[in-house]
Amino acid sequence: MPEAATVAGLTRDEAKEARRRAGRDLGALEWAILAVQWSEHCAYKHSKELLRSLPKDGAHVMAGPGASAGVLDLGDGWACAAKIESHNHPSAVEPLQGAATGLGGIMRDVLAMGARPAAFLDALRFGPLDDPKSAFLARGVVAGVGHYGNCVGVPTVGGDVYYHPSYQRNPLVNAMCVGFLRHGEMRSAAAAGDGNAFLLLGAATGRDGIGGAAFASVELQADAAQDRPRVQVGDPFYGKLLIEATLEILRELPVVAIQDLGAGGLAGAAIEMCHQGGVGAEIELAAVPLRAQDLTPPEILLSESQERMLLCLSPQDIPAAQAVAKRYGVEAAQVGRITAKPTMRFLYESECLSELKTSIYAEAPLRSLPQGAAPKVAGAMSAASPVAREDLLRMLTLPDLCDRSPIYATYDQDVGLRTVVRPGLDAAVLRAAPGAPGVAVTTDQNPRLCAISARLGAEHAVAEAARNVIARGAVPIGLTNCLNLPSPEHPAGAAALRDVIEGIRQAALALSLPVTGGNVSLYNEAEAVAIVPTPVIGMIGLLPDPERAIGVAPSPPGAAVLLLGDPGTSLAGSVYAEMKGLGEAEPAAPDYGALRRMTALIGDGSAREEILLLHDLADGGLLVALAEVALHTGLGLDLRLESSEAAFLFGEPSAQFVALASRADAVAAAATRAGVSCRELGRTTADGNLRIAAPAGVMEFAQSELRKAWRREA
Amino acid sequence: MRADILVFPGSNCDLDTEIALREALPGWQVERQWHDGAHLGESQFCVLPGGFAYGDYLRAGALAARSGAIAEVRRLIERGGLVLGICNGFQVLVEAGILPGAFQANTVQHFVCRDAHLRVERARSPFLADFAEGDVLTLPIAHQEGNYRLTADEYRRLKDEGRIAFTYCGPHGESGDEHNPNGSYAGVAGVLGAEGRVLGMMPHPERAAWPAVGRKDGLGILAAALAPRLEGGGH
Amino acid sequence: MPEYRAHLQVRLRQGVLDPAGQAVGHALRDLGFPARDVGVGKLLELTVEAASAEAAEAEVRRMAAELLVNPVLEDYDLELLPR
Amino acid sequence: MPEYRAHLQVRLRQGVLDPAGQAVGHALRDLGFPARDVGVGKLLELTVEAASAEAAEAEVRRMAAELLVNPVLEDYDLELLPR
Ligand SMILES: Nc1ncnc2c1ncn2[C@@H]1O[C@H](COP(=O)(O)OP(=O)(O)O)[C@@H](O)[C@H]1O
Ligand SMILES: [Mg+2]
Repeated sequence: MPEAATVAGLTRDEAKEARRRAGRDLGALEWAILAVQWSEHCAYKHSKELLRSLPKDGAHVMAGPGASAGVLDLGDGWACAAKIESHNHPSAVEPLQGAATGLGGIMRDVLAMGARPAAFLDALRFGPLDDPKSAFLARGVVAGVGHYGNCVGVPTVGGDVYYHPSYQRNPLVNAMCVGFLRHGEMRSAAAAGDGNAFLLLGAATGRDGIGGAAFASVELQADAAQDRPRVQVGDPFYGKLLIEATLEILRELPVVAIQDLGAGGLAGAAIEMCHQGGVGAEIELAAVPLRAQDLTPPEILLSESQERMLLCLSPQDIPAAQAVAKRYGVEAAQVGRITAKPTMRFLYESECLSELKTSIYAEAPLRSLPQGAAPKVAGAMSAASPVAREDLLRMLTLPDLCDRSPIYATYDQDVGLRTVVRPGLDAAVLRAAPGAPGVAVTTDQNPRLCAISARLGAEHAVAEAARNVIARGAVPIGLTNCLNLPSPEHPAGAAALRDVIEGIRQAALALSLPVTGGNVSLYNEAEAVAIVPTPVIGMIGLLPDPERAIGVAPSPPGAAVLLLGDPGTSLAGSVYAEMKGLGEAEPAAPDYGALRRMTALIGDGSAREEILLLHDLADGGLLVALAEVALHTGLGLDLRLESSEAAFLFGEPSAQFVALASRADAVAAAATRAGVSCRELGRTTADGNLRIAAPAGVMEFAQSELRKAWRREA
Repeated sequence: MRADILVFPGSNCDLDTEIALREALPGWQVERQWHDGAHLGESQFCVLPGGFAYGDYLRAGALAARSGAIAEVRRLIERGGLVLGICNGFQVLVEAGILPGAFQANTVQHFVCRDAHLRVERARSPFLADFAEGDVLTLPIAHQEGNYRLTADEYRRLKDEGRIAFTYCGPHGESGDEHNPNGSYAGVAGVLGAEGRVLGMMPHPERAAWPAVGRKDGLGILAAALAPRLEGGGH
Repeated sequence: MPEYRAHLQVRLRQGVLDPAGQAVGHALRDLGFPARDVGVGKLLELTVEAASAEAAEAEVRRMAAELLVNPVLEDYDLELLPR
Repeated sequence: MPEYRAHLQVRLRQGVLDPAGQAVGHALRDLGFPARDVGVGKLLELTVEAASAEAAEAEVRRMAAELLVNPVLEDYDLELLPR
């Protein structure tokens, strides 16, 4: 068997199956393409079956799994495209370019739906920063997100970041892109029309990232440096030109289908487009504009050079498309034509190098998962000692809880004039256009919970993401996800894959949310350390009038402080339990009923009008949420709490919110109607200080003291 | 009356500027013009928007400053039209020699995006007509190379000529290094051309022309071109 | 026509603040390296066709004056090699 | 101890995309200059103390490996001059 196939991790059986389907042995070029198309990264060999169990239908769904990005209807003729994707292994090797090209890749997925990319979010996971290598990776990744996003002119409006030892050698970089489009502008990737042309639009092809998909489908080697020739470099300046050229061509011309070039390069895009449309194609490799003249045919086909799109359109429209491209200074070459016969013919100067049925490339044999269950964590927790005021201050300094502005202040959050609410607290808010509807968007996942139980962790990731958009007054209407997991070839990794998908399924069903797509990144282990299962959830919440989202108007002193939802009764899985070494126990599943009631409450106009700010309890529980409200608004809070129990103050319930309200009674009445419990805790004050009276005594914190801890200046 | 926005490859605040100008200049014709073949003959007001023209490769603004469209900008200035360079547009005007000084990377060596406070240093320019000297504005900044360099002599000369438009300050107008986000000489955030009809500024007024969400301090700057103030300046 | 490869070493002028150099210097010292007076400049390389070395040099100096170097902040050295 | 001035010329490795070089090349040609194969790299200069030229070179190469040069994307040439 040729080297290419073994290198890419095809098994003997897979190679045999390929020969059986072809009815002959394959040539070197065919093995090379197959190696990428049948890699885990492209073919979802381990996860495809399981992913089918996720709910995908919903009133707002216009495009779901299988499309380049999910599309949700926002009303008023507007829609939102969103997808999240990982770029973990490239970022481990070269953090800046790895993150930058991660953003570029996901941005082009959204562009391929016909949407204008409007925002990024970045979900990042690193090892603890006292390890210099982790600090280097974190710096590089954040610089890379800024480098690409700022220059390409798409704001980065949110994300999340956690530090956990399991990510030390295998950091995670998940990038989400959100775009907006009018209903009639939506495009698909299904090529069609015998004789139609394939137009390759974008950058000239170089020797970048060859074999990248295969690289993402194996465990990281200790010396990842040897994988260096595969590193891709993003050019956000060119990316910006590509956005404008693509959108203009889509606007002006009847483009039949479009997809971005990602894993598997030109071969991958052409194969997928043809397979979706049930057609074939002839691709002329000599027509591909090259950056380096000495590329071989397999290199031309498989190069993962960035900033390229493949379009299917009538040959008559090619000159007009090329004229648009020329104005923007991007390459546009006709590289092939569609054939009714569903085979992929690759030519070089008209000489046929290979002809093989499209489906052979596109339908990789699936692999079964080894049996096994996730290891159980011990269930006993020791009792908490009485809460001290230092507990809150210490908690605010923890890397997972402290101020995120040093990260997001290096990102352009505003470009595009769509950002109604910037990063800072919970979900960001975007408008599609002036006067148009908009969305609240967030990414979430909590490694602490996922380490205890992958399934519960996945459920809570969905719940947290839902809470974050609800906090903006938005109704969750769909989610996308990125499953970052260790090797599925080991029983524990296989169990984690099953568990996170089951967790998302449970949560999505309970909240009636469609899963509009996602991405699976397996083999996240390095030097024999597997990452904590990390199902990152990207949530979209609908806001018909985004300029009136909760949190847009400033909150004044004298507002009522309310607690909505049932208080915490357990410390299982909490930051507090970890900080105090109380042990690990499985937390309860999310209270989906309560989340639905909260959704109903913010949908009630009379309550919405009165709520000035809403912030959910997450890491750190009630006291941290209250401190965050004080830090975010600069206001003081003068409060009386009914309990001094650690579980009440620091427990992390799944459906609880702190609200600031202009009129407490109106909110309380609406809460009663919605079946949400509501407690009045006190008032906001002008002095900026947090004052909490509880049965065990009074705790007071000056704003400056909170701020110093939160900024880790202490 | 017509305002034009000059678009270079890599400009990325051009659409934003268009939205904001429509808000600030009701009734005006607002157009975006691609740099190649741009024509400002009918224009009273030209904005060079923010972004990364030509990727800001080599030096921020350097490549755009050599574009043919800059000759159109110079002609508009000669005719007495108004020119506003925002962020990258300011860098382009400086690289083109239309405004003095030079830019370096922020002293913090990374991109900075946040609200900044600006003190209005001078009110004798159409761009500042809505303000009084000493007014404090809140405008977002978003840049990597906003460290505006002047020599001490140049600074004094500009100051004497009343050409310092804005300096970075605290929320109450107080000066100090802690309020200077990028290391700019003397905290200068915006400078005027000799007649006060050219303004270059790093902060983004077009991002603060959105009253519905409480961002509005940029409107006055963008409204500089409102008809009455153009008297004698047009052609 | 003969071709020449031009190497321009572009440095900040004497007396101009070099925050990038300072940052690199700090980082080096944090790592325990005894480095001082760190400067960060640009290296520009390009190929020109010209009738002679003198003509090539004149051409590249025009490119430097018109675009490549910002005389307000930068100086440069030029080296020219026949190809 | 003697002092040395190190000059590092840092270039993108062969085959790595050089967006800056491409953009500058375009601009030069737009201005009518016959420039080709433009590359934009970095020039790093610093002073080290070391017992000998060999020791200084070893030290600077360590700095390059640990911080100054990104081996994934860049190559460099080192020149060392006694001060
Ligand atoms: N990696 C990141 N990139 C951009 N924004 C981030 C990132 N991490 C966190 N943020 C933003 O910082 C704010 C606080 O984050 P987090 O604590 O995770 O949210 P929450 O308020 O829901 O607990 C949010 O607005 C979030 O979007
Ligand atoms: Mg939250």
